[in-house]
Amino acid sequence: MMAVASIRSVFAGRTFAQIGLVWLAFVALAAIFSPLIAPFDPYEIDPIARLTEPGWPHLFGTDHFGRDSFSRALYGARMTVLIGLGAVIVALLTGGLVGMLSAYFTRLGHVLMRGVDVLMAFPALLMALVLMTLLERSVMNTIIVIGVVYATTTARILFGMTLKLKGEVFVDAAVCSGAGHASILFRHILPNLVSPLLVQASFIFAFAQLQAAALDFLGLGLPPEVPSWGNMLSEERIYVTRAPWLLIFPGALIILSVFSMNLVGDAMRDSIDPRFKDDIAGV
Amino acid sequence: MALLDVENLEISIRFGHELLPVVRGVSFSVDENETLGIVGESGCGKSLTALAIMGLLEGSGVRVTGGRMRFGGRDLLAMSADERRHIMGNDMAMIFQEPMTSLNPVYRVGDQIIEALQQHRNLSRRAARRRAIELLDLVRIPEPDSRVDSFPHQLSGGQRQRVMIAMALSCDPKLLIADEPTTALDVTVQKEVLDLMLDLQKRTGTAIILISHDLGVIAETCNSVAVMYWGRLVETAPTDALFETLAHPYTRGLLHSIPAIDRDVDWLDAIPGRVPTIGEQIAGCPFHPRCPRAESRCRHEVPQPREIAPGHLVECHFPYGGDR
Amino acid sequence: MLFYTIKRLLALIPTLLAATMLVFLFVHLIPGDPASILLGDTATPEEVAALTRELGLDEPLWTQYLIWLGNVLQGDLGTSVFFGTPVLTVIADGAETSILLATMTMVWIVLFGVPIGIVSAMNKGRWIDQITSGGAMLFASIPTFWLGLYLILLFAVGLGWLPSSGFPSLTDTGGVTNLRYLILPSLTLAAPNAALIIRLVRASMLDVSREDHVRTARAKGLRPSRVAIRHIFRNALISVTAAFGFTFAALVSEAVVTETVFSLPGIGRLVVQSILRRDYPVIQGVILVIVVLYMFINLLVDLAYARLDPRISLK
Amino acid sequence: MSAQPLLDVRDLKVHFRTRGRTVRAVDGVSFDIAPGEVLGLVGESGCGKSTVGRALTQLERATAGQALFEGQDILSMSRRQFLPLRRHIQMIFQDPYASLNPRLTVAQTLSEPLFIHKIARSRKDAQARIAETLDLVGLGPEAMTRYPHEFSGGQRQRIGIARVMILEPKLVIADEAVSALDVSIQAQVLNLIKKLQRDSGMAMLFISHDLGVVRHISDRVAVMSAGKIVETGDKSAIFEAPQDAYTRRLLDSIPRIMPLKETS
Amino acid sequence: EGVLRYATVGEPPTLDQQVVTSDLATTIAQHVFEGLYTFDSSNSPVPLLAAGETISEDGKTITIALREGVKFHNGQDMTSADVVASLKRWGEFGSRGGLLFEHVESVEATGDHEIRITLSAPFGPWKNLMAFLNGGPAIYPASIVEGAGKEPLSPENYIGTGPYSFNAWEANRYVELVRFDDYVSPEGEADGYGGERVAEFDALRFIPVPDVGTRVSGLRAGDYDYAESIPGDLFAELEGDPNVNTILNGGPLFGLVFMNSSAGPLAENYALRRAIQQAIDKVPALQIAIGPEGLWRSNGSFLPEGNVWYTEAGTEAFSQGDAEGARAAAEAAGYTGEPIKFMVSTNYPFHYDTAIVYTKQLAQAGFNIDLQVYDWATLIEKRSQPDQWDMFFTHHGFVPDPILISVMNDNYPGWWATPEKAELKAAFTASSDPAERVDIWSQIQELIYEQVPTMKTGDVYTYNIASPELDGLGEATLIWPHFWNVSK
Ligand SMILES: Nc1ncnc2c1ncn2[C@@H]1O[C@H](COP(=O)(O)OP(=O)(O)OP(=O)(O)O)[C@@H](O)[C@H]1O
Ligand SMILES: Nc1ncnc2c1ncn2[C@@H]1O[C@H](COP(=O)(O)OP(=O)(O)OP(=O)(O)O)[C@@H](O)[C@H]1O
Ligand SMILES: [Mg+2]
Ligand SMILES: [Mg+2]
Repeated sequence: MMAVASIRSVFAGRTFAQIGLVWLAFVALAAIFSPLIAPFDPYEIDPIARLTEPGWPHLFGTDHFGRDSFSRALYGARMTVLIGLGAVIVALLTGGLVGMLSAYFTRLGHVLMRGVDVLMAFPALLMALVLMTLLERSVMNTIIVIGVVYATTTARILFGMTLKLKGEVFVDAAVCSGAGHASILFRHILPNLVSPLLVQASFIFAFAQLQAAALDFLGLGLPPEVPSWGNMLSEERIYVTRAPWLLIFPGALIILSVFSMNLVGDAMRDSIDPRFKDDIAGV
Repeated sequence: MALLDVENLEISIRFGHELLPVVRGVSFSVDENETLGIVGESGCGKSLTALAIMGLLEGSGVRVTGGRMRFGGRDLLAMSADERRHIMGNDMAMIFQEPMTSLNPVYRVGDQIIEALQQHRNLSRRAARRRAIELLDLVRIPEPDSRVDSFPHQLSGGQRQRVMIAMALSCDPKLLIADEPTTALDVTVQKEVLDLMLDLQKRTGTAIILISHDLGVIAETCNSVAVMYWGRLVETAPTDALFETLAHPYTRGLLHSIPAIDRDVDWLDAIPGRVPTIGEQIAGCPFHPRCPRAESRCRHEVPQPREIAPGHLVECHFPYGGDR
Repeated sequence: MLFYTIKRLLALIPTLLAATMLVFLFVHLIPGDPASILLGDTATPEEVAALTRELGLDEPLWTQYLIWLGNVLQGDLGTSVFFGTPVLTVIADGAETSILLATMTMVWIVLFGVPIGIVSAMNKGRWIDQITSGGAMLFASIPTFWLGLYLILLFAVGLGWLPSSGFPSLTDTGGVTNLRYLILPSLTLAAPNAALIIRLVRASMLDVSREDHVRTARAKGLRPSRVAIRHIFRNALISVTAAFGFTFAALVSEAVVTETVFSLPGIGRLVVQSILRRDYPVIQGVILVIVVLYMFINLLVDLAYARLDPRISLK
Repeated sequence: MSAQPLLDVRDLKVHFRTRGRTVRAVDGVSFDIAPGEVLGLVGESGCGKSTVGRALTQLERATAGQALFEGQDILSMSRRQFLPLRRHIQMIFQDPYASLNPRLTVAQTLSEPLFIHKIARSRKDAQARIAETLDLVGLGPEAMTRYPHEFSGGQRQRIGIARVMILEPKLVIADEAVSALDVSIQAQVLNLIKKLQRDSGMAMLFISHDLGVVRHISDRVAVMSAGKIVETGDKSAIFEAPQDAYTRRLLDSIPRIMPLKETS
Repeated sequence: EGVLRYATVGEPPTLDQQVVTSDLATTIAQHVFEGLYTFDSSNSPVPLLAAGETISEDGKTITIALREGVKFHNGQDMTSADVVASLKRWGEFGSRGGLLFEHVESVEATGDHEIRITLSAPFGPWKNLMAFLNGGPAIYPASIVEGAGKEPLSPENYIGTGPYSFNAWEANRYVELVRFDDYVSPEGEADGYGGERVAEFDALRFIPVPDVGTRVSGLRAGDYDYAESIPGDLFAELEGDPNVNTILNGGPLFGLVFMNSSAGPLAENYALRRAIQQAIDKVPALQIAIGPEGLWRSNGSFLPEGNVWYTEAGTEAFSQGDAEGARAAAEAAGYTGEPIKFMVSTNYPFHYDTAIVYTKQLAQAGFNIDLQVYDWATLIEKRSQPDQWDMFFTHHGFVPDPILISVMNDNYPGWWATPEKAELKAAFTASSDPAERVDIWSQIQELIYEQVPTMKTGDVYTYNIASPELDGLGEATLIWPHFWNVSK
């Protein structure tokens, strides 16, 4: 319906955001087609070809396992998307729902939001660290933990936004029409949260990458073998002088992607309903 | 020569790559001791006109794109930013519609008045404060000595608007522009504030431009009235003459749309249709699609201002009371 | 004000209780036990069991919790399993570094973030705005450890201007000049945070500049710079203050990565190391202290709000 | 006027507790409305007018008092019990911009009450009713598939009115239904409301601070001040011979256009 | 003169040498505490606090004379009372004390500076055990050690006889030792850990720098004088750097993959274990995990070439890399593809890297390996529960006597305690004839390759880096780097 038109209006005249969008499209394509494009198996170990410089056939060189960095980078796009989307989904499903319900059902909200307050007091990274040690290192667990970390902020934000919407006259009008709780929440309130949620999601998506990289760095993130940009950076970081390409390529990829996501988020934020501008955090 | 002379003022707004005119050739003048009322429906360009005169349009995507404005004989548009600022708040002051938000919530009202005083008058803080208290007293704020230290939120809407007036009057301006100064206030308070303004005018001789969408307010307070429709002044006249003749069909329609409080009518004589939006193209008289008197000429030919009586200008091919 | 503060402090108690319970639960759910780690590879199960008993880790969880809570209320956070010294001492040692680091970082943030944010807002849409806001966002997109790594390579290894790592404390030889050790880490930490503050200052300034009272200020004929600082920034400060507060709280704890990269003896690294060593009392202690700090800052932010925004009255 | 009023409000009180303070927004208000009658409710800003209207539609919980609608006390009903009555007690809101969900098309907005109250059985049935109602408020059927932001203020208020009229309610509470509109549009909408009210014979509680509008549309007028009703009476009585000092002050402050000349 | 700044990988749990086996602890503590014996550069035990010993004909009574005039850091003279008390605590509670004290009947003072140890039967490794400070019999004042139990000593009780005395332990910041001015050095030319010890520095500071990149950068930037545990891949680069000296460790460490002898599919199935062993080629893993050729050796002997204990017995099975053969062997052993849980920690990159390579190789041979990645602490907890794992990865430091190798301990996770092992182990400890002991050891090693309680992954020569300003470090470190006779 309005989707295409609104995307166009969001990005009109924003060259940087457009470039960001194009880059993200590349990332998405790489994520989808990595098995087809990747010249090598990203897990293929080759003790002879360790730490080769970028060139042909190893465009980004090889790491200390002799694995092809370019192929790993392509598969890394997959992890980027997976972590981003996963964290967004977990954060929105848990935090979002808690926030929305708390704002709508005031009494329930008193209890739930107290809990959120308690969790908010826990520093995000520390919480992630503790949770990660609780669990085995795996892609799934990393995603869940990062999602949970952002769930609290998301709950806060959605609480605020839902509260505002709940006070809107059209909600009163729906009540007067006899609409029930579910209808009001999901038919009247939720659709109005879509665009601010998208903005929020884009920031979560962006910062989840950095959070995941930080966890990788501390040795508590994805299993090190998994080809992700964060892993490529942290697993090969001792080679910063010995094999600089091992840090430069994935570093540039992370920065570029997070930057693009931020640009896109910013563009969307600027175009959304001013009612919600204050609420949306840069996370 | 009048204190303020506006000639053919044109203001445009940037929409994407286009510059669309919103105020499209407006001329009027005001002199000392005079109150000019500008009425018109929402969005017709009243506030933009006022802001253009004050010089507050800068940087909002809105620009003066034509016409001339002279204040005390000087060309406002030719002045540098510094010169403009020197006049702003000093010779020319403005009161805004929203008393609730037009004062900075974090500063005491006294300090906000003092700031205006110190900007243009070489006063010590102490003297400025004394003057601020005087001003608050002038606008009939009770206990000005202590109220000077209040924060805006501690005052009622009417009181805040009085503070705004005090601030506007602090440097004895020659021209006071009041943009819907009472719209947000309760009727009872509205009246007090308007009375206050007129009373002050009597003492200081300040020229006032009063902007309102309420014909009643205009009728009770102004010497002359300008009726604005879609960026044009369609009728300008001394108040009495205007209400006497109601020459422009729009002015007449407007008046008939208002349900009176002293009379029962069964049905209101509403103007059909709606106000055109910015950027809409209308050939001929902009009012013709809604006009009960429109004829084919109105569809093709833009009416020019006509003086149907001394000081009574109408932009209509077929005004009421005109030679039809 | 005092009354309000006391009231707020009392209101913190249930939150704190819940938080401590959560900390305790989390920490004890972590697999691995300190006894085996402490005793090393060659310990027999009997020895491990004995040490476990000695450390009181064989009691039911809730008993352990109550005992711990009781001690905490008496100001005793327990004894580090690893160091054998009181947790409070261990934390206090780390706190010096962390607080200095956070403070120094805040100095950069305020020094760079605020003026750049203001300039960028006042020049909205012009090239200077594009460069500063784009640059800010770019900095916010860099993984900290990556940035830290290159800063060390450039300024410590390459140019030799600044020390690469560690922080020998202000009481150590060198005294205040030891702050040199914190320059690179604080810059690393400041980069993403300053970027967020720049964006926030800019956005808040733009929001405020749309408010009616700014027009009033301009209508007084004030100079644009005065309008920007006294009227726009002063009001924007209200929403920026909270960000300052929470950034500071976050800096103390979330400097984990930076502290690891620069090998700083701060609280963040202490937690990571303690998690790896399963030093339960220290983990609990640190998280408790940080939660208290967070709540305390929360309170300070509210008090600051009341000072900055006269509309808010503390009752 | 029939013997039994349609709505009989007795000693309605609505108090709000905010930050330890109690705001007595409505503090003992009694009035009644007969079937087909329009009662105007006027008063200063903040005197509690809207709160009365909101309490009667259960958007706000009343603290005390009764409101008998056709003999049943609607204030003490639960949300569920009140549901069938909602059809008969409808509300028109002030802000035509805010009272329509921007994410729903006009048809979606209008069909919701139809299905909730089981007035329409099928989509087709609903479609027909919506077209009919839109016609009633002066909008074409092409409006159905459009979103609120595609309409002007006056048109939006017509949609708001359509949403109410589609249920054929017995009582409509109009809270500042025309205050946000420009004079020329306001006149159109006022005419429309008046016409619909007369044609359908519904009763109306017309809340407004604009005395002219109230006089124009009401049969009787109640004047409210600080949570209480200070004077009730026939509109000509109130406007021409106000008894209460507050009413008089209110009337005196209205600016008038003196040299008004009758036109042909 | 000056302070030596040593970048460590972390913090030691305690410096109490008797109870702790952490290498890092010994690196620090050897400057503070001394034992009766220590090792010279050929890894032979030489007297340190002892002046010499006499052994009775039957080999059961050992009389040790102590050096006179040795002072503790608290100013007291060291006497036989201190030594007896220390040995007794070590025997009862020390990590490696039990190995010796199983065979000890009594320890008593026979003079102010003489003690006598009576053994129940001759015990060959006694001197090596006494000389190995790590988990070994450090000598403490009797006043401190009497009544002390298994619990590590607390820092204020770190009182030894070494050239440096303990000064401060700032959690997370550093451990600091200062020169002990009343130190009485043993005589003779410095050789390995033996001979003269001169404390040249005012203080030694051991600073935890867990991130390896930071250790390297810090040393290059001049913030540290010495940094340990540097990845092999950086060796060439660092050796070429004139601002950095590389110092190899003489005693290699080696990875071990333990197999669960107590539960699970591998418990009693030696054939299956051999099949696993057969599948693995150790070289690629070493290449990947360590890097340059010089820093690793694909050596199947548990002790390195050149060492007296070196033997090739059984090592033909060490690194076959025979996927097809392994597949067949596994099938013959009744393996039907059930998952084999392989635990590895990421705290040590070389564990993880090796495990990854092995997993690949095993998969090629048809094994269904379930690689479980944990942090070290979790792994340690899990490995003590027999039902949680089938294989796990760990490493072992250099030890001077095979008896000290963890697999010899029946209680070590894996719980290898077959009758064959018990028999050989008994003979091994009973003998004190060096040649016979070497021979028995080779039989044990053969048994290890047959029953595969653990799988050696090859020798790893770690290296440390130092500032070129440090004098006296020598080419290589024996076991732990030491800083007496070293100056800046
Ligand atoms: N900064 C701006 N950017 C874009 N459009 C603007 C801006 N300011 C005003 N407009 C548009 O210009 C038109 C005239 O605005 P103006 O504020 O002068 O109306 P007005 O007559 O004062 O109306 P009201 O009675 O509602 O105050 C309106 O359609 C308005 O939407
Ligand atoms: N939800 C609420 N919580 C607290 N106070 C409220 C609430 N709703 C209304 N009030 C207060 O109740 C009083 C009456 O409000 P109400 O909106 O009914 O006035 P009104 O007569 O409709 O005013 P207006 O003409 O401005 O619409 C006001 O003082 C208002 O501040
Ligand atoms: Mg206006
Ligand atoms: Mg109201």
